[in-house]
Parts: sequence; structure tokens; C-alpha cells
Amino acid sequence: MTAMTDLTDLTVLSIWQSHTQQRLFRRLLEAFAYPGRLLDAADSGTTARLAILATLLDGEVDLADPHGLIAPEDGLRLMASAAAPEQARFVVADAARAPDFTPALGSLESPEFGATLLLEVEQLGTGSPLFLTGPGIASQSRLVMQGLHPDWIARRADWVSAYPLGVDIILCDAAHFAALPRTTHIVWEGY
Amino acid sequence: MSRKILEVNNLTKIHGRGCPLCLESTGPEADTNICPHCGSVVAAHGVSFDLYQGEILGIIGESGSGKSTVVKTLYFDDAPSAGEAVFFDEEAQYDLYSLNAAQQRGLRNKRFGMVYQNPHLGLNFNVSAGGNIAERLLMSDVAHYGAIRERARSLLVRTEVLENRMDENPKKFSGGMQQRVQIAKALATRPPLLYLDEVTTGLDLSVQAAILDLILEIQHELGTAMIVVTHDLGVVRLLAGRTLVMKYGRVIETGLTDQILEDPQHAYTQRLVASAL
Amino acid sequence: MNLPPDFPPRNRWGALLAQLPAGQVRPPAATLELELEVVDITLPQSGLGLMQLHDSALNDGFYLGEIPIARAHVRVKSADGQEGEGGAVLLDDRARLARAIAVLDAVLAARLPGWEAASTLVEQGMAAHEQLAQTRRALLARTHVDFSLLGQEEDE
Amino acid sequence: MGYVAIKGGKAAIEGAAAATDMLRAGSEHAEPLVLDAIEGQLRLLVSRVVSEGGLYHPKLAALAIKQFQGDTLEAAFALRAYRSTKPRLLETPPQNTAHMRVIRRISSAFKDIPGGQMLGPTYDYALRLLDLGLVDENPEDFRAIARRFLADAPETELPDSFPKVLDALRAEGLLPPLKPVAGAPFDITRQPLIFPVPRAAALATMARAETGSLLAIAYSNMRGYGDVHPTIAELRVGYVPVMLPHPVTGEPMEAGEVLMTECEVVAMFEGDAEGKGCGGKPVFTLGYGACFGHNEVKAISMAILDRALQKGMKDGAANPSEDPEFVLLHVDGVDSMGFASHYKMPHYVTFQSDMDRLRTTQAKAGIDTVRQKDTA
Amino acid sequence: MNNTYELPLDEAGYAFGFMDEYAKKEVRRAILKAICIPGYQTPYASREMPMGRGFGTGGLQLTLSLVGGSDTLKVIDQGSDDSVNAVNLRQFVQMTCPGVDTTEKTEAATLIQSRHRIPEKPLTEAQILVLQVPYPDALVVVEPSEARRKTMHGEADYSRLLVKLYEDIVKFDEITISHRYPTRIHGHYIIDPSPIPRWDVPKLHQSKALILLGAGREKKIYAVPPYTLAEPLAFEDVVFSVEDFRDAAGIRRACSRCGATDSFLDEFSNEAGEKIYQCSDSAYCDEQLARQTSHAQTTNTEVVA
Amino acid sequence: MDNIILRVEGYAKRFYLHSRQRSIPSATDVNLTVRAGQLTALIGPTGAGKSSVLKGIYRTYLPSAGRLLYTDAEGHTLDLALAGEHHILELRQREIGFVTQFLHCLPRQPALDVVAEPLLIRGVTREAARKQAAGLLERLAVPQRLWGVPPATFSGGEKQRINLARGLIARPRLLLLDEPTASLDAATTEHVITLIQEMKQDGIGMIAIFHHPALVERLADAVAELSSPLSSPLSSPLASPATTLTEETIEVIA
Repeated sequence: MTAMTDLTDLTVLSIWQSHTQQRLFRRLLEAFAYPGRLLDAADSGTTARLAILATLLDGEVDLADPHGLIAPEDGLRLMASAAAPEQARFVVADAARAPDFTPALGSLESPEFGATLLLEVEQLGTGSPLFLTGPGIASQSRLVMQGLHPDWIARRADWVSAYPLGVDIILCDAAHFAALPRTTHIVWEGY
Repeated sequence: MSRKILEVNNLTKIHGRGCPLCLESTGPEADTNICPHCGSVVAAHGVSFDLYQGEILGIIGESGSGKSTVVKTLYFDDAPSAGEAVFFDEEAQYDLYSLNAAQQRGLRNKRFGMVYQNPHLGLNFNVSAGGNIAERLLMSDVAHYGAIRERARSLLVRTEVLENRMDENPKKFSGGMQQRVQIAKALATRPPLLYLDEVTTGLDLSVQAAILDLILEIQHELGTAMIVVTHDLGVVRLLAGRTLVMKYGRVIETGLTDQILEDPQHAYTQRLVASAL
Repeated sequence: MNLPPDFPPRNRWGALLAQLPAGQVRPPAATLELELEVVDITLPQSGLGLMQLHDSALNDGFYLGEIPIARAHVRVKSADGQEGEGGAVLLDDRARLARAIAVLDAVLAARLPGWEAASTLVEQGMAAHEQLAQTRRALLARTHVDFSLLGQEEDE
Repeated sequence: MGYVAIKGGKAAIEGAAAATDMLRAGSEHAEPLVLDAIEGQLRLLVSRVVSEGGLYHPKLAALAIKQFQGDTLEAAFALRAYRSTKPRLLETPPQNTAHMRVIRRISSAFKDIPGGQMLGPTYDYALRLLDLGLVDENPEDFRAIARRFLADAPETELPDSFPKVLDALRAEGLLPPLKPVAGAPFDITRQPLIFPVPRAAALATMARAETGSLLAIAYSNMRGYGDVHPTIAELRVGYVPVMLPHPVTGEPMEAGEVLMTECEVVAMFEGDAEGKGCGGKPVFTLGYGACFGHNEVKAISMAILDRALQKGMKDGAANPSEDPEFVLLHVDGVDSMGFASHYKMPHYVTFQSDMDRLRTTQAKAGIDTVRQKDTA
Repeated sequence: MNNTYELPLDEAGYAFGFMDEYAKKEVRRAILKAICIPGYQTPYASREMPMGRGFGTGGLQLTLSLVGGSDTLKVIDQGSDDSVNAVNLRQFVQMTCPGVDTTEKTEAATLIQSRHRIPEKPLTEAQILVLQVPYPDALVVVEPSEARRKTMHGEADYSRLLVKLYEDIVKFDEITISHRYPTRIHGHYIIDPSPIPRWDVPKLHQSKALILLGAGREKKIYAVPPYTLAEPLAFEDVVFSVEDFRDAAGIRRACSRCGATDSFLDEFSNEAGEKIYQCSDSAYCDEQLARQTSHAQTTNTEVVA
Repeated sequence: MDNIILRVEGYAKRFYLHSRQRSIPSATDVNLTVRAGQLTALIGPTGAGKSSVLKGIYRTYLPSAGRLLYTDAEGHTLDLALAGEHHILELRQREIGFVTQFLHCLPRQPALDVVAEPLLIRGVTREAARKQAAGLLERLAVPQRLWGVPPATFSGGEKQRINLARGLIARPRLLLLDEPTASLDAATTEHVITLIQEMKQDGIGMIAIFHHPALVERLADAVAELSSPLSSPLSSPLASPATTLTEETIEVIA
């Protein structure tokens, strides 16, 4: 642990820099604009999870971490206040576990208060496919992954059933990510 | 036997913050609908009834009886404090108060119609008579201008509004004519369920009669189920097969309309009927 | 090693030092820095603060607007191993000035070598402040409406 | 109708900047304005700019006034834009205006208020006669003015700060009790105004509103489009010490002071349906106004509108000055001047599109449009 | 602040992208939600920019929150890169974002900020279009209260807007909306697509590029994501139509400069008082001209019946 | 064979007047049966509650005691005193008709349509319904010039014929007749008698109150005599004219 300290500090520094965050945001933007497209967070020098959170969070928003995925020192740097997964604007969760909460879905007047879920899967790019249609997708796109508990797909279908209410999901593994806005229609053959 | 279209169970509406004593301190026995403890108004409580396809149900009572509250709640103008209402549509059934606002709007626009006593509530006075009808059609995904014009025209003809006044603003119309436009608007989407809230109150007698007549004709032609809210026994006598009598927010009597008028059971109803002599 | 009894308390030092031109404050602080080891606990920053008030009618909190803020927080160590912490938050946007005042604050609070220079500066600041207060008092004194006198005249 | 192709814009705007600068310089014999002179001699102008800019930075305000040649809207605007570049370091704890180092303090409700009435620097009783003596002044004249003033000041023991008039009324039970302190107020610089908004948002919006807009809407209320009929309980101008935790000790330390104007108005009492205000009895209603700098008209206007808006939020707006949406969305100088100015921008494309519709509609209506000469 | 305060000339200077990083973060979060809820006007805490509200501050905040070292920026106003406002904004970005390239060529840009026009040249997936919006809400013409408009949007209650269209036809036998044409996105929200002419509205539909719209004064950001349904309001029998550039004889006018007959034209008068028509999109016009010189042939003016 | 369609057992009706806090009897212990194709006449002195029986069966009155066992077209027997309101409305529409001395109808409808209406409600086409209505009106000697006119302005006799035609046209299974010929001339009365006889042949069961004993003689298959009159008013002490508006409106519209 001690031997790693210097290195960790260096890499962490990169993601806290504005230029790194700008680059990563542009990829997040691409992920949301083209749902299912697999993007790379490797050059942020840390995990995709932390890179995404560092890019999106600050003291103005809150974050729920029901599965304790975030190291305390990173939590401090993110500055987001802690909240219950039912209320938080951002929720980070282990996708291998079945969802045991209902995130904020927003209101008809303010659907943007529907949460953004960051779900960490084992691996993106191999495994069983989700077939996606909807805005941002020319005809159909295919997102392949391992380690997503099937309940997420079923519960999400519920959560997004009364559009414009809903949740927006970012799936990530160690180094990659893809987004599933609430408008994306998902067909999962494995389910 | 015809199909049930609406089932209302224990509908309750309290204006104000309410307290545990509200219900026991109000109603016909207490001779008030205002809770003496907290000042809340128990506008309606424990209202239950069924409505069948094509049937006209009358709700009669004086002002403050809660009769308008019932239809306003069913039409989503007001949210109930408690109770449920289930609408049985052709294929689906809807628990009205568990729907979200958009779903409620959908039903309100496509499956229900409302005619208010005050035409300002039912009509948009910024647009023409035809535009008022068009509004409901447009919200039901009718996207053909010509078809909308045609439907608006035929509805206005049916409700005896002169066709050549279709593009005029209803602001300029007489009260009776405004009610006709309201009826035409309410009927635009051929709703199976129509609410009529004191639609003839304040109109000249002759105009009243013509409007009531129109309503009956429409019921015969379209088989629309209706809830008619009125303080006028003559109106329920003419229109309603069954009638609920309300006082201070409670239903005190319900029955076939001729029975309510000729053999009223409750002291209040007897007084009401006698006073109409 | 003692300050006079009427010497202002530490929570006024910053404001009093800020009464002086920066050119009068920064050189002594810079001189002290030559002898001392100064570590920034947080980097000196300048930016904005949101100023909150409670309205005196109903006591609702609200933000009146923004004010410039410069702040610094340092640890100072003397050659003989003595240590002190100092800080400054100023209604100002000169981070370097804030840092200079933080150094003076540390030195004076911990009586590190050279603290006398800092105490002199505070006293000079106090004098500047007194002059300002004098002017303001004059504004009031010359415009005071004496209703009690009016009242007496009416009585007569 | 003369259309101009949009070419050569770059040179033109560079020229425009040079042109304004040239006029600012006037001639080579002109004396450049010194920021201190602006800050001291145009202090009421600086006051407007700091309050409308929403940033208490008199020096930058003076710079902005100089740069934008005295246009308050533009100068306030420049302060606002400056704000966007700066990180937010902190929010202060609630500051207490009871500690204000007062330079002016009056009440129109009572003649003898605890601590007394001090007119301070005011033009209220000034004869608006132009003083030709000011045409030619020199630095020596200035020094003499200051000397004379200080020499003539009587020796009195005056405190730094004074009690609030409202506290006396409140102690008598004539006012509603103070609300318990709630959580963090609404931050209009970060949160969009989505109505209904809390009173904190209204106060913050008005505190940086454009003085004239605020005055106009408040005036409409005074003139009959409203019912506030205020009495000024207290109007004070002075310097509020800003207390922030010392980085080391955490004790409040004075970070500096802010010149501000504060006004409390008392308006007609009302009984209210739910619990009748205070302990069942009717009480006066209040309005509060405050802003950076010395700007009394703004503080009074704000206090009146605060009272009007409270009524509107409670009972629904009966006139524009009681409608939070109407008032709060239309008093910001930067927003409104920006929008009014933007009409000067080219709208060739939209106008082209407008003409297309009009011609088509005219053609349908059978109006014989004048045939156009055509080169195509 | 006190009498002795001096401006810290030694500590001045602007950060990359002018806005502070927290402000950018907020804009970025709003952008993502805007994409997730196509056409929804996502509120955000708009910051003051150093140009007037109405001069593109909403678009500028989007651009400054998006732009990075690898971007090539194009700024246009009324279709032109050389219009005063475009020049002004471009210079501002160049000043505050060192390292960002700028271009006038549509195809070379990764980021395009525009006022009132969408370039004629079809955009690609590698591009983002930022439109400046003065009035984001299509419902404002029928409902002044924002609170009520939010409810109407949420419930997709556009009846009053649709009726306005109906009444328009009743009165004029024609839809008279010229620009700001209300357009329904992804079957739910109706947007005011910035004051682009009707000519550009079809370009929103199934666009390959992400389109972001920013209203600074109104503090709203909304989006038309790529490959998304964008339907201008109309009736089956009274259809949406783009501007008509035909002359009295029914012939499609051509640009007097490059001869193009498939572009939006600006109309103006020459010294002799004659009407002249030229491409509004100056980059497109230049490209047509360049192609003609390289092929040494002139384009035929197509005749549209 | 048992072709009883209605059996009334121990019917009684009392009105409780809250305002006077007293109970007023209207009919007591009425027993009768009606068979398909037969007419049961109700006789008894004025005030014995003859109308009260008819109204009890039609449920215009809520019976105070007794059973009103009705066997419907599908052979199910139910107690009309207890049946649900929707059920009663259903029966009124399809099986049980009531010809009273008063005519309630849409004010602006021409006589022909007033008569045809029950058929229309049952789904008969307008043309066929009008044809049948015309036939009936002809047989009841309603002059053809009146067919297209709303009945509001008709004389009492004319109104009664319209009312009768309307009651008869639907061919209910059980028809309640309350003095159907009260204001008719002899010739028209004869037409009515013929019609009633025809309906009997069609299997319609009837209960009738006749103002003239001779009619009972000619038409009744069974007679139910109500016991001695009680000190009761002629009809419901509560009955509201409630038609005030309606009657008036009819005048206005006509």
C-alpha cells in the first residue's frame, strides 16, 4: 500500500484536473448521445467509476453509495453530500447485486431529478448482449456485458415506464463505460 | 344487463388540514360541513356509487352539499383526500387516483367530458368555438385539419349552434349558446362518460329546457353515461334514472329518481321534495 | 514578550492589518519568511464568498450578494524549532496579501522571532481604523436630530 | 429596405471597439479618470454598480464605470461577468446588521427612536439648485472641506452600532414573531428560479435588481396597483462587518466590512385565516429591503415589493407587483438590457422567413402584391 | 475592502474556458439530462457571460463547457462566419481557450456554435451543433406562467398550442409561423428550436450529430439527440413547408453568387433597388464557388416546378 | 301449467312523514297474481291504495312489507321489492311497462317519435319503429296531422292515447295500466279494449285499474279487491309534482 502511494497520488491528480475531466465529459456525452456505444476511460489514470464520478460530481449534488464502492478519501474529493439511494441524484452500485431500492424518478414537472445510476459490471464488451433501440441509435445497437444482475433490466423497465419519469444509467467496468438513457428501449434475450 | 362504467368507493374530499374530529363533527346530523375544531371543510365524505353504461345518474343537493365536489374530483379538477374510483373502459380499467397527472389528463381528454355551470371553466375564450372543439380532438391525435373542421361543424350543428358562428369567439355568445358549445366540446371525442355540473343554472327557462332536451337526445343517440349535478328536482326528474341526494358532504339517500321524488325516505329529502311543490 | 493590555484580540488582527496599504504589510512578512519556514496548509486562494443575511423583518435567511474573498492558512516554523499556525480570511482578492497576513498572524500568535514587527503593524492598523471611525462618528454627530429639544420647546 | 450582406464583420467590430475608446479618451489633453476619484466622488454610482452587479467590489465597480463610460447597466454587467470566472470559496454565516457601523439612520414611524435619528449624508433636504461653485475645484478645496467638517463635529459619545426600531415594536407584540432560522437560503446564482420560489430567492433577486425597474414596479403598487401603504420603520446606511471563522482558531474574525443600505417598512395589519398571525391577534405586516452600497430608493422599493410579494404568494397576485413571476423575472438589469440590446443583432434569416410567410399568406388571401423585380 | 485597497494586477488572468470549473460541471450535468429527456428544457444556473443576454450566452456556456484542446470550433450567425456576433464569440473563445482551433469550413469543425441557422452541409456523428436560443419555450405564446408551462410540458399537454395552429389556418388558410417552428421531439416534448427558419427544421430530424440548444437568459438547456424523431407540428392536410424561394414564374431562385438552388437564401436590394438573392450559409456558398472554379464549369440552375 | 309472472304477497305501503312524525298507511295486505296473457283488475274504493300497488310493483314506491315475486323472461324469479336499482331499470326497459295518466317525454319530440322511442331503445331501426308507431296511432284514432307535433299541446284525451301507444308499443311482459281510458271517448275506448285483448293474446300479463266497472267486466281475467279504504290521501302524501319545470317547459317549447 505504501509503495503505491506516490503512484496513486499522481494518477489521482490527473482525474482531478480540468482538462482530464473535459476529455472524459466529452466521452460521456458521446455515450449518452449514442446509447450502447462503448467508450474508454483508461487515460484518466484511474478506474472508470471514479473518473466518471469525478467528472460529474461536486458539492452541489448528492451521491448514494449503498454498496460502499468508493474509498473514503475519494469520497471527500468528490465533495458530493451523501444521500439515500431513494433520494440521491447520483447512485453508484454494484451491478452484480440485485437492486434493492427504487431511485428517484423525477416528477412530470422536473424529470431531470430522475437519478443517474452508475452500475459497475464485471466486464463490458464480452458476454450476453442487450439489444437497444431509441433516440441516439440509428437502427439497433448491441451492448455486450458480463455481470449484470437481470433484475436491473426488469426494474429499469418499470422505472422508465412513465416517460418522462425515469432513471439514466451508466454501465462501467474497470476501464470502459456505456450509457442507457431513460429513452433507450432494451431487449435482453437472456431474460 | 349493461356494463358498469364507473365505481366510486368512499370518495372523500376535505379542504384544509383536517383533524381527527373532522368526520364526526360534520355532516347532516351536525348540520354543517365545517369542522368546528380545525375549520376544515368536509366537502364530501364516504361517497360511493356505481354508474352503468348509458345511464344518467343525478346528484341533487343544495350548495355546500358536496355534489359538485364529486364530479370535480372524478374529472381530476380536484384531488380527493381519500377513496377510490375505478373507470371501466372498453378494454382496460383504471384506478383513477393512482394514475399520474399525464395519464389522468389522457382520460380526461379522451374518455371523459365535462360541462360546467360557468362556461369560463369549460371554454377557452381566447379561441373560436370551433377551436374549442378542435382542442380536444387535437389532443386525441386527430391530425387532419379538414376532419377536425368537419367534426367540429357537425357537433356544433348537432348542438344547434349556428354553423356560421363556428369561427367566432364564444365570448360573444349568449349563455345558452355557450353551454351548447361546451356540450359540443365535451362530446368531441365521443366520451363514454360525461359530467354535467349545474349546466342549466342561471339560464332562461326556455333555454334550460332546450339544453336538457339536447342532453337527453344525446344520451339516446350516443348511449353516453352521465352524472348530472343539480339543485333542481325538475332536472333530475327529466334526465336521471337514479339519483343520489347529498347534504353537507354526505349521501343521505339514493334511489330510482321517481322513487326519490314520490316516496322520499329521508327527512331532508322529504322537505326538499315538499318545498318544490 | 508581552503585548500591551489594550492590544486587540487575535480575531481583529486580520482586519486591522488589512487597513494598511499592502506595500506596508508585505515587506515585513517577506522579511520574516526569510528567517522562517512557511508551509501552506491550504493554498492561498482568491475567489468569492456568498454573503448571507437574516432579514430583520421576519428572520428569513437570504443571500445579499457576493463578496471577494482571499484566504490563506499557513504553518510557520522558526529556526529554533518553534511552531505556529496562522490564517487570514479577507474581504479582498489578493491571495498574496492574505498569505502575508497569515504569516504575521502565525508569528504574532506564537510569539515567533520577529513578532514585534507584526505587533507594530497591528497597532498601525488600529490607528488607521481609529481615524476612519472618527470620520464616521462625525457624520453622525453633525446630523443628529435632537427630538428631545423639540419636545421641551413644545412644553414651554 | 436595405439588406447588407454580413461580410467584413471582423474589421467592423474591431473598429467599433477603437471608436468607443477614442471617444473615451476625448482628446489628447483630457485627464484620465482615476479609480479613487470615481470611487470617492461618484460613490452613489459605484453603489448602484456593486448592488446591481451582485458583487461588493467598489474598486472593480469604479473600473467598470470608467471602462463603460458611466453606463451603470454595462458596468454592473461587467461585474457579473467577472463573477463567472471566480470560484466560490465559501458562504458566510448569517451576518448581523445590528452590528452595522451606521452613518445614516432614520425612522418615519417614530420621531424619537432609541439611539436617535441621524440624517447622515443625504440629499433629501438639498435644494436641487446647481452649485456653480463646483465648476472649478482643486485638491486644496477638497482638503479644506474635510477639515472643516471634522472640526465642526461636536464632541459626543456615540456608539458604533444601534438597536433596531423593529425590535421595540416586536417587543410590544405589534409584529409577527421572528421565524425560527431555516436551512440554507436559496442561491439565485446557482439555482434556477422555478416558481413558486421561497422568499429568500425573492430577496436575493431584488437585492441585485436594477434600481429603476424595482422602483417602477414598487411605484405601481404605491399608486393603486397594490395596497402596501408603507411606513418606514427604519432606514439605515452603514458598514456591516463581515465575520468569518478564523482558519486557525475557528473563532469569528472580521474579514472586512461592506457598505449597505437596509430598510424595513411596516404595512397594514391583517388577520389571517390560519391562526390569525400572532397568537390569534392581528399584527402589522412587514417588508424588508437591503442592498450593497448606499442606495435608499432601491432598499425602499425592495421593502415594498417584498411585502407585496408576500401577499401575492399567500393569496394570489391581484396585480403585477404582487406576482412573483412578474416581478422577479423582470427586474434584473443584466437580463433585460441584454435582451433589449439583442434586437440590434442581425435577424436576417428570421426576417426572411417572416417575409416568406407573409407573401404566401397574402397570395392566399388574394391580395395583389406588388410584383418584385427579379435578378435571379 | 478599505481605502488602501489596490487591484491585484499581478494576480489577474482568466482560466481556460473563462467559467470556473464548478459552473462547467453544472452545465455538463444539465447537458446529459437534456440528452436523456429529448426536448425537455433542463434548468441550470446560467452564469453571466461578458456579452449581453440574447447575444448567445446560453450557447456560449455550452460551448465553453464542451470545448477542449482537441476541438475545432466554427461559429456562425445568420449562416455566416464573418457576421459581427460570430466574430465576437469566436474571438472570445480564442482568447479564453488557448489551443482550440477555429475554422470556417463546416466539415472541418467538431463543434459548431450557431445562431439562427443549421449549416447546409449535412452534419456527421463527429460533430456537435450548439444553437443559441432566445426563447426556449414554445408554449410561451399560449401560457405566460412558467410554473403552468412546466406542468403542461410534463403532461405533454399541447392542446392550446395545437389550437393556435388550427386558428391560424382558420384565419389565414395557412400556417403563419415563420421561424421558431414548434417541433415535437421523440413524440413528447415540443420545443422551440431556436429561431432557425423552417428551412432548417427538417435537419433536426434523425440528425447524425448531437444538437444542443442553450438559452442563457432563460437558464435552460435542451437537446435533440442524434437519430431522434423531430416532427414539426402540422396537419395531415395542411402540411409543414419550408421557405419558398420561387419567383413569380414559379422558378426556384438561385444564389446570385454561386448559383446554388438548394440553399436558404438571403434577400437584399442592390443599388438599383433590384432584389438580390444569396446563400445565407457563407461557407456553403464559398464551397460551391470553389468547386465551380476547380471543375471550371458552372452549376446548372435547377428548375423546380 | 304455471304461467304466473307476478305474485304479490302481503304487500303493504306506509309513508312516514318526518315533518309530522307520523306514519300514513297507503295499502295493506295486498295479495294478487298475474298470469301471462291475462289481466288482473284492481278494484276497491277510492283510497284503498290501488295506485299504490302499481307504484310498488314499478318501485316508484318502496314497499313497506310483502313480496313482489316477478318471473322474468329467462324464468328467474325475483322480489321486485328487493331488486337492485339497476335491475329494476333494466326490467323497466325490457319487461315491465307502466301506462299512467300522465305523459313524460322529451319536450321537443314529435308524437310519432315519442311513441316509437321504447322500440328505439331496444335497438329497432328508426324506420321500423316509426312504422309500428304509426300503426298504433292510427288504431287509437290519433289524427295524422298530430303525428309530427310534440304532444305537449294535445288535449287530455290525445295525450292519454299517445301515452297508451307508447306503453303498448314495446310489448312488455308485464304491463301496469292506471286508468288507461279515463279521458277517452267511447269510440276510442273501444279501440283500447281491442288492443288490450290483442295483447292478452300475445301473452302479455296486465294489472289494471279501471275507472269504470264495465271495463273490469269485459277485460279482467282475475280481480283483486283491496280492502276497506283507510284514511289516506288519494296518492302519495309526498308525491311531488316535481314536474313543475318540465310541464312548464313543455309549454314553452311546444
